[in-house]
Amino acid sequence: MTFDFTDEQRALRQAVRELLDDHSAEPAVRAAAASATGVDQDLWKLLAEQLGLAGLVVPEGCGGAGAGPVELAIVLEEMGKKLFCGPYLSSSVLAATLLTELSCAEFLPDLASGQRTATVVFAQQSIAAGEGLSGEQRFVLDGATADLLLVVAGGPRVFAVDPAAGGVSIQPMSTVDGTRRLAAITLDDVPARPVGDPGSTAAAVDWTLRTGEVALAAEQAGGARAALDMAVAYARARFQFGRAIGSFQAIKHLCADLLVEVESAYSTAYAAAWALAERSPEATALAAMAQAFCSDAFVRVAADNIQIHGGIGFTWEHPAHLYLRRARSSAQLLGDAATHRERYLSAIVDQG
Amino acid sequence: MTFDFTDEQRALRQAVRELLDDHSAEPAVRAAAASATGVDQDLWKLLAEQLGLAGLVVPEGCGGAGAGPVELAIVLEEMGKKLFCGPYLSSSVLAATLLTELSCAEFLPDLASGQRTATVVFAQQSIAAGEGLSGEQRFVLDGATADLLLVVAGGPRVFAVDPAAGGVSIQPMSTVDGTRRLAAITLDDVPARPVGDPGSTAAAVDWTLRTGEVALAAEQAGGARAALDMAVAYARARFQFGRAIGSFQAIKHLCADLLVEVESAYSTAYAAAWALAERSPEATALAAMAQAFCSDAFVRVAADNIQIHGGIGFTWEHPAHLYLRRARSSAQLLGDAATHRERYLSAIVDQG
Amino acid sequence: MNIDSLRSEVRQWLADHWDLAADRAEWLAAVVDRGYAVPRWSREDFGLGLDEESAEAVEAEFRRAGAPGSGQDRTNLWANTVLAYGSADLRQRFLRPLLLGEIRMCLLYSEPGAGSDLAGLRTTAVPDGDSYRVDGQKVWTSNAAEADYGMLIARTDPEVPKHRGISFFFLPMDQPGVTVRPLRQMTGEAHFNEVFLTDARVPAANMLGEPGQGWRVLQTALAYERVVLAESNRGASTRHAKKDGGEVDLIELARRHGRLDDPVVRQDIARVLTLRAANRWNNQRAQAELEQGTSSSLASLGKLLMSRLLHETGRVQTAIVGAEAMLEGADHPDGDDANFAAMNAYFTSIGGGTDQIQRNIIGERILRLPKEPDRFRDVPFREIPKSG
Amino acid sequence: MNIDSLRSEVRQWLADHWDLAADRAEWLAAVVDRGYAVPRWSREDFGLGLDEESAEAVEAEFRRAGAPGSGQDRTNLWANTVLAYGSADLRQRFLRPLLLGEIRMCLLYSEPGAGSDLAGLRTTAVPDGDSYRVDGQKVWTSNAAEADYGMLIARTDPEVPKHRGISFFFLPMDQPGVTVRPLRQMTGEAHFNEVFLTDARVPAANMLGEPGQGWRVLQTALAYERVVLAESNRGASTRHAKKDGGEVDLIELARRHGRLDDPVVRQDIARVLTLRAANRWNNQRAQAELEQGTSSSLASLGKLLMSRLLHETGRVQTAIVGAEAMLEGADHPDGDDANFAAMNAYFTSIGGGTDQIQRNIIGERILRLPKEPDRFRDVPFREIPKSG
Repeated sequence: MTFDFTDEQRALRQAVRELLDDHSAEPAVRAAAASATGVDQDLWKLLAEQLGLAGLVVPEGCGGAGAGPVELAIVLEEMGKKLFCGPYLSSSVLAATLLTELSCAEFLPDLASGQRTATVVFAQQSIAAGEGLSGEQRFVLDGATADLLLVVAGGPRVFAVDPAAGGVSIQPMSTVDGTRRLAAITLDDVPARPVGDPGSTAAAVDWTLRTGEVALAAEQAGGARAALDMAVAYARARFQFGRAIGSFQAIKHLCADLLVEVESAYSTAYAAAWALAERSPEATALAAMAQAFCSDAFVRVAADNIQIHGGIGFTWEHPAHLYLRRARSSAQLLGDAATHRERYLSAIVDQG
Repeated sequence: MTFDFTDEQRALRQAVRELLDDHSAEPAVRAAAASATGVDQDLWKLLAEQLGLAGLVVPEGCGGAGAGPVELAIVLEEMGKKLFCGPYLSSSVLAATLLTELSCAEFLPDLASGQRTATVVFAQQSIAAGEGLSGEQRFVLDGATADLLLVVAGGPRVFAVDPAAGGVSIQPMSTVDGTRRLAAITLDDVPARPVGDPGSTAAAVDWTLRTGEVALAAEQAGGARAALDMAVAYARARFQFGRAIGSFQAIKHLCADLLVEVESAYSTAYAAAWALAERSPEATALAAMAQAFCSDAFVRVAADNIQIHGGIGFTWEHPAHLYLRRARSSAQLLGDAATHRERYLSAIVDQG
Repeated sequence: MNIDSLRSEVRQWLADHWDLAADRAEWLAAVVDRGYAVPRWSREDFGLGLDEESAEAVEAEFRRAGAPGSGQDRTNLWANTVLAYGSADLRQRFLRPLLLGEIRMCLLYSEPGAGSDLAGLRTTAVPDGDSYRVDGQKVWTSNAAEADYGMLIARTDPEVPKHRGISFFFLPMDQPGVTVRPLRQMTGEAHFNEVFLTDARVPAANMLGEPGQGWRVLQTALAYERVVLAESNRGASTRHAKKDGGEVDLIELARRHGRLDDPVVRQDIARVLTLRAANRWNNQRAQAELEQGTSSSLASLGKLLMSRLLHETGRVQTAIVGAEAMLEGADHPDGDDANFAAMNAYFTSIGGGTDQIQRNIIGERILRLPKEPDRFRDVPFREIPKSG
Repeated sequence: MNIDSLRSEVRQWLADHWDLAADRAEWLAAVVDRGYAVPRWSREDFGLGLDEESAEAVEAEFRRAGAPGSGQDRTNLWANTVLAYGSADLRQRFLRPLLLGEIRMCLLYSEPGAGSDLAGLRTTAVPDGDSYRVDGQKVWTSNAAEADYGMLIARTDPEVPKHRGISFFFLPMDQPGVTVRPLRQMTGEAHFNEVFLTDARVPAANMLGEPGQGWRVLQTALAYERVVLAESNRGASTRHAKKDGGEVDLIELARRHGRLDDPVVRQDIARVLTLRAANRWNNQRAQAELEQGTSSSLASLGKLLMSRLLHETGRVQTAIVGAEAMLEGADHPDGDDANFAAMNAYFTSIGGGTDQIQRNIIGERILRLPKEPDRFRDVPFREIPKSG
């Protein structure tokens, strides 16, 4: 692992950054967060059509860019910095990876173009595979806006479900983070089409989750970086007692400690991304490690950012709490940090 | 609980403090720590004969002062501040409490006068009760200097064992804290006399352990207080960059946080002592809570004291490490903090 | 009169007059007229001139009966400030109505640019005939919309060092120069306001203390405010009131979420419960020390420990509820509570002096560590660097 | 010459000359004479005048062959300092012997009163004929007893601000005015010394740079020292060397003590292993950035993270071994290790700049937060307040 990016990867980062600087500034994020769907449709279009990001990891044969986990981490990191609002993680990461791993070409072109979005319903425990699917699954990412549900039922087997089909009931859940939407999905004997080869499904689902963990870790690392940048900028500009508050050790030393968190989060996220890209045997352990570390790091930095801001940071009008909400929600999205730490340790103990 | 001391209790504290100020200053502590036995015999004599402290909790009928856990906490807190070296916890707290609870008058007068010392060998797991005792127990507090071993064997039953008896082998263990001595004791079919009524032994042993936990917690609270006092005095006197280092927030804020630890350690220790004194149903839970909190607090304050001192605190010649050694050793003596926290939680969950 | 007969007298009076159904205004008037509202104050100022022990006995009887209105000589921040620094005229106009609760008040202290450094305030009060013209902005004001008057600190002299150019006023709130705007907190609640002062007016006669003496008046007012806070010792919010004195039952929460067997969660819970207990005992000790007249260093620690406790509680609630911590609203009360706890903890670690300022105070006042050198101690306010 | 032919040339030379059994002094002489010891330096100064890439190729060949002595233009702290600031005379006298390792050196920087504030040093050097008379005390000096010379910073002018009155010397150690006393660390080990300087003498010709320029010379020396540290990246102690690059195997330790099933311990271990990995990756990134010529902000973080990692490791080792943590000595290796780890962590969090100073540096140099105001920047050293 050299942590060294190719010119293409650098260009990708630059392009995403420019797009989001222009279109995912605070007012846009607040508008999306306050909207019914939580999605900034205009931005989604730009992202898909202008940069082709919706199909980033979709194979070229299916209309995508055929990129890998490192590119994904770059995009997610930049999205995390700007609190990007849209179904990227659900559709372009989880669903696209799952379909790709299942070698299922049917839906991928639509996902790659961004014309349709999908989400994965991880329901191995709650929904049994059969002719008609029945059961309930809560906390489905972007479940209320997806055009296609990929239900991972017990087995595991994956089924394509049309959210508009009879017997499908989708209830948006009220999330503390308006920029990240969840839904509770109930299936009542819903006709569903199996997707992919049963023999490869378990591995595909596993790989999809690992990819999601790394993508989310990168997003968290980006969010942590942005929150620290915000704190540092304020510590330079805010004067009390005739001095910038960042000249006081209480603030300065806190920022220094947070920088260690932020840089380490970045390292763990990209180390895991490279491991995934190389399909290294360490990938599972490192994805869990990164997810645990980045969850804690983002929550800590976003929280301390509020403390550094003092009163103004405690107001609704200030963006600091948007990052804390995102951090808290991200820290639970794929399981909490303690769970991932335990998974990491189990993995390396098993490896011996 | 009012945390309000009687005049007698205040006078007791004052007397102990004066004695230890005169006789347990750093050179005396270092001498004892470097000695073969770890005991300052002259100080022990003064303590026993001048203040009658050896018999503090021994009933008046057996030559003691008949005092309770609060007085014990006062004495131990003062001893903790000065790193007192001697078999007080083993003999005057644990052994004296056990014999008192067992209503065993035989050995108590000698313990009360300080002429003999005893220790309790908690060997429920390792030594079976029988005609002759056999087994091994490590980490016996003051096991190499005690004149009498009170062996708590499985059952539990308590046996009085003469350390000079045939079949008794006592091996001093090399402790990281020279002021706190431990020994490994091996019994090979040693003739032993049962002590106390079997029916009351379990309760007596339990109460003895709770008393030990509270006494040790008070000692830790005192040690933490002394370590903080040392840090604050240094932070006032040490100048760097033309200023006392205590004027820098890095040091000042650390000291403030440590004061919270120190005051809270004191509160938990005395709350538990009062609960014990009142034989409150909460006593077991509070003793465990105090032992957990005071262990962590003393280790933290003693450790940060070294950091605050910088280079000089890292030297052998400076007393800071004596407190860290004591803190680390105390944190394990009756079980570690995590174990006590779990015991505390179990106790209150069981109570409902 | 000895304490026992005082006690019987008060008890008898309460028995004769107190009635749970009584009109509050009438009742308070009766208490004030009898002198029980402010028993420590002199008879000229509605009091009885009692010593501390006797006054405490009067208050105790009121507490026993569940009757309000006594002990305002300790707890009525507004009246105490007027008594300490108000002119004869101000005392005449304000004391009795304040004791009767007829005048509603708010605090106009903090500013967007003057939080930790309150003395760096920039709101100005410029003499203009018999009154002062006030311009500036205040923030974190509770009850601003309902208040009749605001206790205002404003700069009357920018040419002297910052602490010396401040004056203290009772500003009438119902005037065109005062605009109140609710301030929404990050939790979504709105307990506070911003107050914009644009050519607002306050009569010169409404100044407490002398011009430039406002910082000293403020210290007195703040001391009384701390007493009030200690009395109530409650958070800013009632939205999330919990049983057991507002503290969430973590054991019950863990049991409900099937996490009570998780050893990591158990350690977490035990830590929080220990901090809670330590905080309670520290406060008891502080109370005992105060009652013995020993000045208590423990009281200052309470806020810092409470801040830590609240943050830690929010963290552990989150760990227990897990995925539900992504949710808010009445349908997900445990998740909602966890989020509120985690976010609202900043109310304590920032409000009323940040943890950082609190550590300065503890380090300097209790541990006697030296202050940081202040380059601007003797510099005119006008010349002190300020935020861009 | 292109890189490939340079590479072959060096490889051939090594094949012809390098022999594991060779006498070290003779070997070094051959390397120095050939110019491979300091390939980046000019030919006048024992070098080859190579650019960075070529020099790196020379070093790489030496590494491949396992032959020592090359790359001293990066790693020989002493020789680099002499080259940068020494007079022609000093370079003549010292460069070659230093490259050959014939002169043993030590550092005379820190003082009991000048730790974090190194520029506050009080050792004086007063001109006296052709030499300076040196009085004072130094501390934390490794190899003081064996050294021929010490790199000394001493105050030559107390009448100017502190950074400007310091000069830098090569002090002969073998003289009556120099007394070396071993300094025992809290761990019981003694890797360092105190050095007492009482009427010690150093020739004026042994000054590096000009009088009063010593602080600048020191910065150069410290920069080279950091390179050396980064090269070795090892703790001060070899007593407790662990397998796997000196890192204790916590999983194996937990297994041995029957604690590998404890969920709390597992969380602890996972946290430490994560910090270790993060630190390793951060260092890789720093290395990569340095190689690309980007100045790396990550390098500064390493020491702070290492400090946290070492303290945390000591804590977790202690949690795992439990009661055995009360013991030390060879009979209880795991307890002994845990204690040593917990105590020796202070070597990193204090030595070479405390964590607190490190946070200042990170805050100011990387995050560009403003420095604390320094009242004494322009004050003569004599007038700066000092410890009683």
